[in-house]
Amino acid sequence: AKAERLTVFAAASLTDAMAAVEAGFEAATGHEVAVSLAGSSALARQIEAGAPADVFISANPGWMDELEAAGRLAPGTRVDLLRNALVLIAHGPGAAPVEIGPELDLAARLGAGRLAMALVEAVPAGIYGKAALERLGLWEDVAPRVAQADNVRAALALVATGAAPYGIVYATDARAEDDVTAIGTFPAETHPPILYPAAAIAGAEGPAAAFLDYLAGPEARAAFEAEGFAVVAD
Amino acid sequence: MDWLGAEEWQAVALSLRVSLWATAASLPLGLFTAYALARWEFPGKQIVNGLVHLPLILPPVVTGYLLLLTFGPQGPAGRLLAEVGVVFGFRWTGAALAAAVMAFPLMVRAMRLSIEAVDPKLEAAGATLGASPPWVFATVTLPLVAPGVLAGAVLAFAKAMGEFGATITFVSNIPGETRTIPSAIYAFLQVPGGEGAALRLVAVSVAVAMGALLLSEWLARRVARRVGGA
Amino acid sequence: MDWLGAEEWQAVALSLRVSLWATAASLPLGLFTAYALARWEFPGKQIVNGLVHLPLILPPVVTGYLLLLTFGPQGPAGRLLAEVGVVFGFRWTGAALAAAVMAFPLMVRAMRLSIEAVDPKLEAAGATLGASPPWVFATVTLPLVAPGVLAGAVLAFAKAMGEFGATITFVSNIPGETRTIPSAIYAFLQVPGGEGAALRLVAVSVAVAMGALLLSEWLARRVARRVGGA
Amino acid sequence: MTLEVRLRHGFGGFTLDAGFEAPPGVTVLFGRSGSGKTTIVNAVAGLLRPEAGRIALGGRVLVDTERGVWRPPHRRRLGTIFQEGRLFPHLTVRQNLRYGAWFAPRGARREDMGRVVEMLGIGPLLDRRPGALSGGEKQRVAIGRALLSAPAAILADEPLAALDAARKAEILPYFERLRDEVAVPILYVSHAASEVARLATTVVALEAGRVVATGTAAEVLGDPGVKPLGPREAGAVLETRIAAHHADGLTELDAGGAALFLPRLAQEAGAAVRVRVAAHDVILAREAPRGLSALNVLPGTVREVRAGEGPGALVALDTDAGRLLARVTRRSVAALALAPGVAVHAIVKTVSVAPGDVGG
Amino acid sequence: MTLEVRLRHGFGGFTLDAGFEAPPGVTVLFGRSGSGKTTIVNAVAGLLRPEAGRIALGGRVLVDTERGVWRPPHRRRLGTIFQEGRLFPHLTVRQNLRYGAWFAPRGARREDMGRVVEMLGIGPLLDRRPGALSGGEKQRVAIGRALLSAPAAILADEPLAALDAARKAEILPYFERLRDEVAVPILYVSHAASEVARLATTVVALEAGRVVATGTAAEVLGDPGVKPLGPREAGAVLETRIAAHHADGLTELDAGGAALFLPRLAQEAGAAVRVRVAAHDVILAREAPRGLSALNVLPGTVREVRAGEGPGALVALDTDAGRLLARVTRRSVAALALAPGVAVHAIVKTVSVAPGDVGG
Ligand SMILES: Nc1ncnc2c1ncn2[C@@H]1O[C@H](COP(=O)(O)OP(=O)(O)OP(=O)(O)O)[C@@H](O)[C@H]1O
Ligand SMILES: Nc1ncnc2c1ncn2[C@@H]1O[C@H](COP(=O)(O)OP(=O)(O)OP(=O)(O)O)[C@@H](O)[C@H]1O
Ligand SMILES: [Mg+2]
Ligand SMILES: [Mg+2]
Repeated sequence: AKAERLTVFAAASLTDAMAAVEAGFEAATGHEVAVSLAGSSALARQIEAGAPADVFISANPGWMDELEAAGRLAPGTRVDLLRNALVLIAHGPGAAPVEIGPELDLAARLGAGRLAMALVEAVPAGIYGKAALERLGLWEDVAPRVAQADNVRAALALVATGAAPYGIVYATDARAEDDVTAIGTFPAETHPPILYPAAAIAGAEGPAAAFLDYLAGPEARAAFEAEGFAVVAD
Repeated sequence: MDWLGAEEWQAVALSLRVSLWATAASLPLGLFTAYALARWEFPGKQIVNGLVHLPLILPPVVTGYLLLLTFGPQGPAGRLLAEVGVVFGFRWTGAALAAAVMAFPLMVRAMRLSIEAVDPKLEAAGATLGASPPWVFATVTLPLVAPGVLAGAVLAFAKAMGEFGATITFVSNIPGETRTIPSAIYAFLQVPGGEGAALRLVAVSVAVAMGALLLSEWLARRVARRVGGA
Repeated sequence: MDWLGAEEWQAVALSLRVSLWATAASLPLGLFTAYALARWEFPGKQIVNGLVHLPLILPPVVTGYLLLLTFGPQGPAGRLLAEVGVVFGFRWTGAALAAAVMAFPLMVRAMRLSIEAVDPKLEAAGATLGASPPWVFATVTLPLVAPGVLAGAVLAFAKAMGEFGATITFVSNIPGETRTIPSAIYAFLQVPGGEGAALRLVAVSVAVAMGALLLSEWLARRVARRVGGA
Repeated sequence: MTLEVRLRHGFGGFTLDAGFEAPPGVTVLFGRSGSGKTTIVNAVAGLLRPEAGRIALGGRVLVDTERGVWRPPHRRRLGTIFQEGRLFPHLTVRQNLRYGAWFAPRGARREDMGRVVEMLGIGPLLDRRPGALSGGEKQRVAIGRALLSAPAAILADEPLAALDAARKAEILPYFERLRDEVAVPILYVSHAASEVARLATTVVALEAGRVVATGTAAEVLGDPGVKPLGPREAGAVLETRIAAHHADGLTELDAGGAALFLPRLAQEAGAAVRVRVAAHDVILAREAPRGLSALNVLPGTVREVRAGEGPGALVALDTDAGRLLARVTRRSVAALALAPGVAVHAIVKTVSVAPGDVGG
Repeated sequence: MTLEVRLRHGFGGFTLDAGFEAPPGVTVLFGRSGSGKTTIVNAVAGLLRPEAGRIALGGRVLVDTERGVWRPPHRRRLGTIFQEGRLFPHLTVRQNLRYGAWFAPRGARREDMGRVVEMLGIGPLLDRRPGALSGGEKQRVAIGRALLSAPAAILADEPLAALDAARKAEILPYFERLRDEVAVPILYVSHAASEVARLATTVVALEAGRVVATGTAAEVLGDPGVKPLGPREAGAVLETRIAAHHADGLTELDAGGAALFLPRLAQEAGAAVRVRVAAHDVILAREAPRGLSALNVLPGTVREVRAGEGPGALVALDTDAGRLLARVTRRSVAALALAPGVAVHAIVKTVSVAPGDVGG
């Protein structure tokens, strides 16, 4: 097939993985891929406003639902692509692991410090984190100590710089940061599944389908797993 | 009024407090810096000039991050200031600091342009009448640059009302403490269907800033009329 | 240079192009607006003044969103302009539009302050010598406000180099088309270990903007020396 | 071309309500500080919109508030010399001088730049900027700028006040030449009676915004009732003709048959010359004086003696040369028994006709 | 208190290199436009740092470039009247006038505001702002502002140039009073010989940045070699004493035994009065004239006859009243056979002693 240009809108937390996927797909197919990385909300709104996107990978199923309801997705192309886990992190390397459960003394550990999270009502990582804490019965106690960042990376930075002693972020974020330690993973049943859905946009032509296929393939899986994501098997 | 919830009104009150403090507290330093850049020659002048403009050039997130590293609870300046009881991290004071830093280039530039337009001959006349340099500044320069100071202050206030990136990165978003109007708006815009609430906050924010703007225009016009004659 | 990858250099080139265009293209309108606000009385003046300041007051995300709604592919202005072949949505031109809009209040305010400082008696002298208002503007006002125009332009350029929120919201972050330096920095900061690359881009951005700043200071000084005498 | 001015305008405490006609030649506006001279100049130049009035220049209506006519300043082409200079600080002196020429209509009569520059003594300043000029240098450049703009009329607001006597003496003839050769009307604000006498075709005396006297220089300067003039400024103006130039450097004038001697004048024999004789420079004698260094002795008859407020009196006398005014003390009036009809001799020192008071 | 000034400073094409002493009283700086007068005033006021020089006021060193002394302007307390006014546009006239008093040292001699305001005729302007004042009004306020700042010395740069003759006549006595009563040194820039003669204790004549003559008013004004003066400005200065005030409004002066009559002066009988008699106002006669309106006839002897460039000559004569100068034509020199030793009568019209030329 003739080399075509494909525009992919992807949540910014996928930056590195998408770089690998893009290179692999281009090498494999000869198509040219441009990946626009921004917050899921911004990307979704742009797609609603007629952005020339062919594929959308969201970090927030809610926005994908929104687009689906608005008829902006190519029917039948939506898949849940990736799964992530939520971890409790502490400042500094080599912090002692804890057992995450209803008896976790998180409020006491925080003391006067802050628990860094993403916006608990707006950003998925914050929403999931709040849900998990509520489920564990910890939310009431820690709520006044929560510092909400505009995204997970900013929450991570708060812990990494020591501004906040603890934080709740995705496992993928905690992995590569030397100044934080993931001291526990929230059990998957404490929060809604953390899913990254992908879909082709209505009216997308050419290699969009091929790209979605590639995302489900082994090379992409390797790239995602290298960054700490779990790939949803279908 | 019930078209804004209690939390939103809290954000409005907080934004007002943060912006007013950011403007008021940076005014003296802004004026001093503007004067120094307009009138003095000193080594490193262009470095100071560059530093003043830095927040304009850097993406706000970077500025916020630098503030976090310096003035955060673990930052060198943050720790030092904590000793004397001044805490910026996760406090509304930090939001004010972020807003002030982001607004500083605008404030300084407006004041500097006004100061450069003052005829040094008038200042010299003040000196021959016995006024020492600080007095000349207070009695001649300052009244003549009043429109520029006002312009600088209102620009800074408007910018402070709209500042988001550096603020949330530095002091995050704690309801009642650091959740300013822009932070609240951002949160609303992150969820599908939040546009309505965001719009209401935008309206409040615009109304407040426009009020300040109109007030400043009216004041500047009064000053201009006085200087112009009659 | 190999400490920045090809994609990053692309972002640098794009940022330069976007910022230069944003500055250059908004200069005439900025100057006109500044002149009108400084010298004319007209109905709705305060509304124009408020509109000019709006991008300062609104969180950048909101400005970006409004641009998307207006100038996006489905927006009324966007569709109208598309008819005549001008497309802003998801193009570098849109990034320039966003940067220009965000920088506009700074540019206008600097120019306006300078224009207000020009003695109308000199303009009147020009008129008595036969110069019509446009000629008076070109031969008397404009040369006298050159430092303010420069200041406005360099502020706008610096702001454009740092603009992020409105740009990414309006035209997304498409490599080679709308991925400016700040957007690239944002992407780097969203993943673990991206800080190094982000820092290098910050350095380039700061260097460029500082260069522009120094150049403008040097030019302004030359102009001032000429006006001052000798 | 006549400039007709009729104006009414109020500023807070001050009201201007003046009307006059400025016929071809120089019309001098004369009045105390704050009497409204600059206000009139501004209104004529188009820099002030009067509340009511009409200004016309040779049939071209510049302003008529009743008919709603308003011609903007750049379409009036009035070369204006401002009291405060108003040079363009960003242009060199040369560029300032050339500024008006850029906008002059094609074919307008143009002054020669070199000539003006030389007359004003600003040659060495041409490449400098106004910022560092001295007060007098600035004013000279301002004069040059207005003259070189090919104006249809000239408005000069105290153009020579900042200049020393020698420089004034160099520049005045130029205004005379403009008046005579070029025939542009000149509206000229001045405090100095010598400038008035020398230049004025018409004098308009202002007091507190109102015209208190208008007329020829001779009429107004000879009228002791015109207050702005002060006692030193009264004087008569004689119309004379050059009779001969003598070898010893004197010029003999024919004043209605009587001879008057002056230091050498530049004009040709036969030329008409106006001479102002200040009242305080005339000495009266009952007998013809002898052995006196004063060369000009004019016999005449006292016409009127008007006692002033102080110890002085103003004596008007008719001579062959024309009406003369003499300011003497009341004591002398008594001692010489001066009264209408008495025959006297008026003694005028040659050199007491000030150089500024002789005009062609 | 003497002001000592020694300065060297260059601007591009212009070099100032001047030194003079200004003893108590008024020192008038006299010179053509661009000769460096304002530059000197600025250096004394502390607004210009001279390349080299020393300025001291009564032992207090203001500048000494050799010893590195530099006293900033606000610690000099020199009430400065600028050529261009420089009023504070944001203050009312009243606030402008009071400005200097805020900073005056406690216990400094203060002028009475009401008195100064009245003298300057600025009472109706007090609540206005400078922006809309006329040129002369501005300058009057500037004079008042400097006078009211309780200065240790006054620097006045052409303070009266923008004013009409009548206003000048009102303000000049005030400077005289300052000179005499308050004994602050006054450095006064002026072009007008009458101001010079009336006020000057010392005259410093400048030409192109260099001092070409210094001395008393009598010495410098009587020196026909001083160029900036021009031919009209030569004149002698007589030291006299008031003998009596007469009922007809005349004041009789005793000039070394000879009597001189002037319009009524304000001073008490017995007061010393300096009178300037301009050379062109003196008529010479071989015989004692009779039946003349001129009251002042002084017998004397010709001391020197100096022919000028034109048709004129300057005759110096010794009278009982002192040295007089008379400007006559060469023709008269021949006709009257004027030569050293010849006895003559000098005729001076009462009123030809200009009001500006009489000082206490
Ligand atoms: N800053 C400057 N740079 C260059 N030349 C200057 C500067 N200031 C003054 N001059 C020149 O120095 C000379 C003396 O100027 P100054 O102002 O002292 O003259 P002045 O005697 O006061 O003249 P005027 O009677 O016209 O006011 C002038 O030729 C002027 O152009
Ligand atoms: N814009 C203004 N507002 C109020 N009063 C004004 C304004 N302009 C002038 N005046 C007043 O009007 C009067 C006349 O002013 P004008 O400038 O015409 O005087 P002038 O005759 O030129 O005096 P001078 O010889 O001092 O220059 C003055 O009393 C002045 O204060
Ligand atoms: Mg005037
Ligand atoms: Mg001067």
